[in-house]
Amino acid sequence: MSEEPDPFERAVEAVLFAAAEPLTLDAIRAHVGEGDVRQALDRIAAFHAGRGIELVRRGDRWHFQTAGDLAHLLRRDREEPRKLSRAAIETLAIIAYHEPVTRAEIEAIRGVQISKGTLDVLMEAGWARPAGRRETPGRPLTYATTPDFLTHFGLASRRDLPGIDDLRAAGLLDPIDLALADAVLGDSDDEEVANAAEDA
Amino acid sequence: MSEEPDPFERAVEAVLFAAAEPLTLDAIRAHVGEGDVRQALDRIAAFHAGRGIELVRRGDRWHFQTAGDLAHLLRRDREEPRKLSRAAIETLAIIAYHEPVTRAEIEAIRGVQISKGTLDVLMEAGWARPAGRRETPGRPLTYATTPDFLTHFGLASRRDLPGIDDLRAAGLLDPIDLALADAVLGDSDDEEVANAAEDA
Amino acid sequence: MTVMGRAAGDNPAAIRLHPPMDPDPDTLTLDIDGWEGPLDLLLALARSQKVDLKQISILALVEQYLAYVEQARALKLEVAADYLVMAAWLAYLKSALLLPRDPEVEPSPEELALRLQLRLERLNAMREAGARLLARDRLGRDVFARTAPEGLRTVRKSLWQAEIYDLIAAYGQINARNRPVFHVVHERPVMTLDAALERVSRLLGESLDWATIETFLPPGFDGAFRKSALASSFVAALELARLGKAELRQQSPFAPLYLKAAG
Repeated sequence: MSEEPDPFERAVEAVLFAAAEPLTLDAIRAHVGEGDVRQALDRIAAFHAGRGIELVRRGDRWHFQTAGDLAHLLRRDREEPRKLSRAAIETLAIIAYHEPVTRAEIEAIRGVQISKGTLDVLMEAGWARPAGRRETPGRPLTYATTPDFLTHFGLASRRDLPGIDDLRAAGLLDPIDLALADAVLGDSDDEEVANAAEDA
Repeated sequence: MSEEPDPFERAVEAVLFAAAEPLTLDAIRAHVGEGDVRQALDRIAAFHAGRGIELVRRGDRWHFQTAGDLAHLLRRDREEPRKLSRAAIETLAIIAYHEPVTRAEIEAIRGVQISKGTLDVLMEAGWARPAGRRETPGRPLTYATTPDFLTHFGLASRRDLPGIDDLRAAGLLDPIDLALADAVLGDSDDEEVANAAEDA
Repeated sequence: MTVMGRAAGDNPAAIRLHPPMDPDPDTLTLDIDGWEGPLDLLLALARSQKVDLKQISILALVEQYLAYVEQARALKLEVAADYLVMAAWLAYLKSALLLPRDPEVEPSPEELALRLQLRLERLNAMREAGARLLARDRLGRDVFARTAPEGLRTVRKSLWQAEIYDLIAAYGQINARNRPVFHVVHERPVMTLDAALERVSRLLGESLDWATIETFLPPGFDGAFRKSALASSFVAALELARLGKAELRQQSPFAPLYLKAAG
């Protein structure tokens, strides 16, 4: 700037900038001493007008703030890749194979309860959606997959999901848990009985 | 101001103004998007130059602060924000002027062992940090200053450390052995010149 | 360096003690505690010579230091070991500087003196640098950032990831977990109570003497079946005693249990 800033105006500007809250004329004066504070404020406001910082008046107090139309810049979205939890991926699989399916049905198939967050995550990911209510007592909500689900997993339609026979052929129905259990239990008849009871 | 402010410049100004800490170019860019951030910073700094608020560079980070000559209006209390011991001040100076520097080197310059709390205080203040190990026997840890050190002491970079050029020119930042060798060589300047003449 | 030049002219008696603030002996204790080691004390004494450290008389400095430590000890003040070590070293340096030079001794006393002077220069440089650093316009003391900035926020949005394999493998696992599991309980070798009752009452009739319960068990079995037979036979014996068909006798707990037909 070519013109030399007025010392008093500079002082008012600095005091307002460093203040923890909007200041009254008296509070400003307490810092900068005698001078025409009102006039200084007007000139400061004019200096900053239309820029990224503006001087605003709230009642009888003054303060600097970020220009209102730029508030959106102060918030920034960042996407972070995250892997689905085991509970979420199982729930998604059940929805995909059984849709439309209620929460109670999902729990019956999984054999464990699902937490509220699990379905939320799937809906946030854009892969599951509410799909109307079942006309049974209690009218429970059902869930189904979305077009995004098909896109993400590279499926033309749900019929492209491998069937039970395909899964068996691929060895996906021979889970490690049971194979391991068999190996361990082979030794002792008594234990096998106890474990079978637990499994049931 | 008569001229219309540049929208990108406004955006950079707003982000810097709203930030709770000094920002790097990358951090600014993350909020304002593509554009010549460096140029915008220079223009903003020029716009505010000489006023009550200044845009300053501290290391690779930028922030607004009140002008230094207005300290008397703003100083909230006469107390130092953090009263440092003589040992801490000397240790900080040694780290700043010699970094990266080992504990043993600090002790060699001061002629005493560093008491337990001294480095802790500097690290707690956020001015010093461990800076990797020196690849010499024992692999001693080295210490260096932090970006917050530059910010707190108002240094654009370590080159701005008071008197660092003079100290370097006087050899006062060199190890004593090097200075001793120089002193010895000083005596044999004539010989060197003679040899150089022969070589030529 | 003026080590040798000044040494001859200096009168040791003229060297005065220079505590940093107050020469009053009572405060000397505080002074010696206030030094940050022998080098710090040496630097303060050197500055009292009021010349550039490059021009300092090391010999005079040595005298000053030794006099200072001597006085502290004369006042029966406790002098820390490192100050005494430095005093001994300086006394050696002094004699080496004053005596005719022995060319065999390395490093030379001049080099030692130079080394000391260089150390003092370096400490002094850092002390001054620290003072200048602290005198700068410091953020939060002299210059201020905004006290209440709006702040910048980064909103993290999760980009969920899963592969088709994860999906179908998960479904396979659920299925495997929930497939009906059939269990066949192996037939276990046991002796029923009925069988035991029949056997014990039949054998009781064959003998009139006391006999241990073990003799009533089916011969030739071990392990689980024998245990089962023992348990069943014991219950059968109790039942027969209740019906008045048998008598039981045992000397003490865990002693052999004897049976015979009732009366």
